[in-house]
Amino acid sequence: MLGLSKSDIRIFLLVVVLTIFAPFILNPFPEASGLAQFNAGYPDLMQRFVIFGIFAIGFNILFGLTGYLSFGHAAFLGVGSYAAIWMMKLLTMNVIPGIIMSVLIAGIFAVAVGYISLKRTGIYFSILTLAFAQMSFALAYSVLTPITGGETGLQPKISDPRMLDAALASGEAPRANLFGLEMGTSYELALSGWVFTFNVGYYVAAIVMIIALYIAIRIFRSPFGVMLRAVKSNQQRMRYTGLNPKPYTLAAFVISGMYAGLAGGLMVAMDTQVGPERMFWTASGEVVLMTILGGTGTIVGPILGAGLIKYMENILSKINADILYEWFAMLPDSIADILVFVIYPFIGKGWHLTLGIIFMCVVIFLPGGLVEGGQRIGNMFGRKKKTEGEKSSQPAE
Amino acid sequence: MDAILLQILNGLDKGSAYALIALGLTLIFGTLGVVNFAHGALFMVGAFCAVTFQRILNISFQTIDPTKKDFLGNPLKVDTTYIESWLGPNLGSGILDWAVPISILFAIPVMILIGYVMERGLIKHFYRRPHADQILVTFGLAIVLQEIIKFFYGANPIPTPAPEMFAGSFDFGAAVGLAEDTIIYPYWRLVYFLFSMGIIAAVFSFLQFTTFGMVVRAGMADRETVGLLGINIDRRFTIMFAIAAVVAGLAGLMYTPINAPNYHMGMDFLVLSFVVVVVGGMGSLSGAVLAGFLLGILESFASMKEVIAILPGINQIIIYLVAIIILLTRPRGLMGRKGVMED
Amino acid sequence: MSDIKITRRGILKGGTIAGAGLAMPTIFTSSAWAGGHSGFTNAPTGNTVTLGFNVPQSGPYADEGADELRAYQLAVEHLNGEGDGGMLNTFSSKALDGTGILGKKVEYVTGDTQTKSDAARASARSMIEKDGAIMITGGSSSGVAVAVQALCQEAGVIFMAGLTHSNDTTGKDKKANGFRHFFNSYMTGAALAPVLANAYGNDRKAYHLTADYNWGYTTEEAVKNSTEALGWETVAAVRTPLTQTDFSSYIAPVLQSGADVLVLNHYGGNMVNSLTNAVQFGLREKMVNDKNFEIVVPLYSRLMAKGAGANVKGIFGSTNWHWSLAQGFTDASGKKVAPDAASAAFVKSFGEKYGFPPSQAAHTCYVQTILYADACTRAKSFKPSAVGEALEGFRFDGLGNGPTLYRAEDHQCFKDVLVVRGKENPTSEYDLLEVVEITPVDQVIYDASIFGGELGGFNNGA
Amino acid sequence: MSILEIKNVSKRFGGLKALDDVNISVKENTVHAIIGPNGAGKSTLLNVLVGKLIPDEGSVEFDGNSLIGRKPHEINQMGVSRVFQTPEIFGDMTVYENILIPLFAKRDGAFRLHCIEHVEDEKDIVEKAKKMLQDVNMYEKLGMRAASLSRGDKRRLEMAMCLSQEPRLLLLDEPTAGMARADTNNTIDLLREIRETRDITLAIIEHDMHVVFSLAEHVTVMARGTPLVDDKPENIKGHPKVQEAYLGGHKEG
Repeated sequence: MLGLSKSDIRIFLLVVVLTIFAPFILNPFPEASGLAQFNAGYPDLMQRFVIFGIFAIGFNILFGLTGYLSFGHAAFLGVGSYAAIWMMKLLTMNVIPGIIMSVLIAGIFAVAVGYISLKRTGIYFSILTLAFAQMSFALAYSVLTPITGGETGLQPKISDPRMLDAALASGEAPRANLFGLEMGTSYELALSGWVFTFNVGYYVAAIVMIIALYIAIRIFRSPFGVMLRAVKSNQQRMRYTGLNPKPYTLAAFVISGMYAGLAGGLMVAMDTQVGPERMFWTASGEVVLMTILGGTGTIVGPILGAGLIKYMENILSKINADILYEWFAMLPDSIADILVFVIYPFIGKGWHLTLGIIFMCVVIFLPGGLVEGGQRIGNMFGRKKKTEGEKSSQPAE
Repeated sequence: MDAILLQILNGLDKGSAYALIALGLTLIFGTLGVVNFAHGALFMVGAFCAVTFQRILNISFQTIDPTKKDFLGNPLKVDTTYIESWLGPNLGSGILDWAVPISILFAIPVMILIGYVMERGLIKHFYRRPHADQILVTFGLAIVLQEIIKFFYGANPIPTPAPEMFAGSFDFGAAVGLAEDTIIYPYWRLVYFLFSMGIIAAVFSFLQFTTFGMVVRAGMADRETVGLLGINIDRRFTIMFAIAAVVAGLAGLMYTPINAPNYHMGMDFLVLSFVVVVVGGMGSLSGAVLAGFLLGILESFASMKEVIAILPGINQIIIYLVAIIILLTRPRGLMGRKGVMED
Repeated sequence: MSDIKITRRGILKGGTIAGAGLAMPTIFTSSAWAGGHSGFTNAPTGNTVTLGFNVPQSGPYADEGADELRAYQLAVEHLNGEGDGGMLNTFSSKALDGTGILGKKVEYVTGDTQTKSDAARASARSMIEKDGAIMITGGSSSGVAVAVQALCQEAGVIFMAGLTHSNDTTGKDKKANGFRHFFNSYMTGAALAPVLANAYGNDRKAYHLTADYNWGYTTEEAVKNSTEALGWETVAAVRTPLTQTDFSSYIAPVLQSGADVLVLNHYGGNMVNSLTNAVQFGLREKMVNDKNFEIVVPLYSRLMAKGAGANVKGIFGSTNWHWSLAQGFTDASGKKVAPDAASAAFVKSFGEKYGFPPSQAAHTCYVQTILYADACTRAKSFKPSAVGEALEGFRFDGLGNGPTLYRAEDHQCFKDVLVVRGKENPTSEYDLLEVVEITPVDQVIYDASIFGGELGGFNNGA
Repeated sequence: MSILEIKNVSKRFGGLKALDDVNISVKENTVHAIIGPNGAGKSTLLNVLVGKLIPDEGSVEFDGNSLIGRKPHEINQMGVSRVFQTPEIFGDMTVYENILIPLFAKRDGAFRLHCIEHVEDEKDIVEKAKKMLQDVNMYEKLGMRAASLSRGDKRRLEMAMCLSQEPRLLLLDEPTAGMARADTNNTIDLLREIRETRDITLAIIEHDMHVVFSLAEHVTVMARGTPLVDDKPENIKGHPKVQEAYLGGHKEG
């Protein structure tokens, strides 16, 4: 089906189903309960899950397949974002031109950066990409302020030209839309204690992610994908087999740069603002961590990694001491105090600490990332099926 | 001319900090083949050794001074440190004044312990794992160390001044016969420069002239062969890790009077120190030192207003620009060895 | 299938409706965070109202964020009638009565801006979308303020800016739904220059080091213009990277340039480091042009001054508010200024709760919350347009800065500006600055149009 | 008809003359062995042939086309394959994928952005790969990770990879180095079979005289960067110059 093997199609359909029903799955707790704090089914976070999923899927095409560790991928995300916001300012608030332009511009930028950086391998390559990204960040923050808006970034303004759009009614602000369907529009469904939100922007981004994932799977399973893995495995043998590794790695670099640009464009489409710190090295580091955390070189791993990090950042950081006391309200005060004292350093402003501990635990106990964790659980329940076709790629008989 | 001389001096000082951090990082890279993203955190922990020591010295008791009022209008509580009350105001405040240099004695065992525990407890298990895993685990560790410090000391910078004796600056210009105040340099920065020179010299001579150092150098070149000779290279590498931790820690500790330490100072230095190490060339100690000074001096030049006027923004990107140029002209950095961290 | 209800989070959170059975989805096509029947985003329908406190909890400004959060919690207590009431007792408007806002108990949610505009917007959006926050406030940098303000405009909620000092926030990036109590770069320049001229004379040569981003630019411009108007000369203005930690190479050439004043247009960590470095170089002991070399830090923050330690002694700067107003002081001309009752009330309730005096960030956040609540009460509505109109042109007193105007044209507060100096003999770790002058509001006011930008109309989200 | 013409090739490394005026002609569809003691320049010569090194002077022609200045992958695309001393395979990929790669390289050239088609949809390539694996008796191992194969299997895999490209010239760098006698004999049989069943020229660099004399139709003896003798194997055995070269240098083989 769809030109995919059985195991791939299972994973793919699983992702599709999870994505479609995400508003339900991410909101497991009734609205009024104390655990509602852990609900993640609101538009912004759902959008971020899929957008960073795209970013990580793209990064994995480069890192997972060829083994080239880019430490500057956030630059492409940032460049894509700037391209998209300028399209919105100049042409139209319809997201399509912005997204297309973000992919194109990021691709062109990736050709330039990749062409130079790929002259080196290993850590030398990583530092070259890092250097390009840091230069982009520093310049966008300071001397390029006329183009990038500097520290305060860019947002659509009422006074922007928007040549293709009809003039706004007075009092109306420019909003990102898809042929008139606004990204911010939400449908809500209340079922007894639960409220589920279906957001247009999320579904637009989700469809893009599903397409992006589908393309990524096709790339993974294509002869091109095999060649990229050959780059990682043995470049010497590759050359003596009549293959030129350079264009392969450059192509992978550009494709993954375009994925990053796509993610950047979508970020602008969902939330019309760009700031330069989107290109800072920590943002590049984040996508590396997402990929490794989920499982390098696996198909769904990067999406899981992206989801986990964004969940921590957005949910854990919002829990404060008052909320803890609310949870433990039924306990005697002294016990509640102790519990709060123990838990408090790990939540709210301490969410970084929890993140650090999770990084360490995953890499120590699950060397293959979250995907390996999933496989182990799968095996525990006696399922012989390989959840991830990657490590045991068999020819379909 | 004066201006250029001044910036060279500046660059040497800046470079000595870079070189010191890069030296420790390279020791770990070169000996253990581990990409240690927690190295910046070690630098930070070293700085907080000084802060902690200062805090310990400043443990005090409170007396109430009814003549003054606190912010709520109540009588002011005045803190007097035990040290001052025990040793008298002269000796006591003298010790407090010298808290940063004295804390070296406190920091060395702490850093050795941290280095030892880190290597035995964690890093050891990652020698044969991919670099990506090493990055993830050491980055996680760096975050944890950082957050622990933040939990106890907050996010704000904490002032840790140098001893009174080193306050102010030395007039180089006058010393070499130029006009007064053309080339001035803070005393503590000179101390830092000499201190790092001392550390660098100590590490080099340790590796060069002791049998221990020879084995480690041999191990850096070819780990397996040395292992076959029946030498317990693992134990030596543990010691090397502890040494690298001490170097990083002392670099951070001595840096505290220059910039007040805060919990994320390690991350601020991390990227830069990686750039320095790579520009110097993987696995080359002298390369790391050389690159540290080179980048320090170039950064200083780029910050001159005459240079910025010609190339706006150059001060923002100089380090990275130089890194790119060097890596493109010299494939393995200034003095890198072939095959180290190239795959 | 009996009971078909369209519902918002607020209802369920408030607990008025237990179970609504299977509900039909409703389509809100016209706008983003529309609230259906109530006519504006997140209209509170239960007996509570939720405010969103969006402050930096990680990153370099985490301590400042923590102080803001303390002030917000205090404000919520006071609004709900707990505690001693703080500045509610001194506030000139008596609309608030300690029963929450419009009879609804005030609840709040918190988030971490990380001092990054992306993270700040994500956190603000989650407050609006998930928690049903009706107002967002907080922040510790202008980049974040501008980003979140634009978001609130789009979403149709009110944004009450926290600490943001750039002219842009109520200048070229102003938005109808955004309001700022804090002062700005322009006011700093206007207030500081006369004091500087008074203390250091009119023929000074200034050397500026400026953080290379928007806030730095506006501050540099403001200080430059106001000092030059008083006869100073600007020798050079050098931009320093945001990520710079060691400023030695920028400071070393200052003496050679012939300048006799160094202006550090830096904030936060940059300020601590550049000031520490400058003092290390012994600049303040030097004589240039037969004058004592001086250093100026246009925007002071007490929390950050703490990081610079003894280096701040004797150095001039400006601040939005300082707790020592509560005790009165003697200004530069030797005039005794009486204690300010409002500041005293605030310091007292904050100090008794937390054990140390509030920072200017805490003050502005507290005041913004009170002002918002008061505006709702006076407007008898939570509707952003109604609240906004109640704030526009609002004149008030008794919140620590003396008589203040919320100007309608740009949603900027105009009030006296404090010029402060690092204290020579601090009595405690909080006692670092002394107020030397209260520059009257007439000296710092400017025409609303000079910074461009467009306020646009209020957005209610529906 | 000679397929490979090496004329006046010299190569220096600093002061060391690794190759000194080498002239060798390899005839089509023969087995040509190049032997010599350590340091005779055999490996340098091989590296010149595959494009890893560029000679200081002289020419190398393959089937009438110059190889000088061409990159390794271009030379491979012309029909020259190389087997390494220690097998170079794609260790962390499966045996099956190891065979696919050279097949794709043969068909699609040095680079093709062939990124949407599924590998399994390339019916003819898949078929060829499976047939090749059957030919070398490795079909049942096709799902194994190549790095986990035994050394002998790795060698066979590498050979199969090279042969799947149907090269006209196969360069072998000490194919039996470090092998036990039995394995060596198996390899000899394999090579003989290859030679007999295909249109192919084999150039073997070897230490082991047993291998050389069991296989080679023509032998070049090298010492100190120069060919000493160029003759049929039976004429080599007792050649005084060869004796001298081996006794004067290291006695090996």
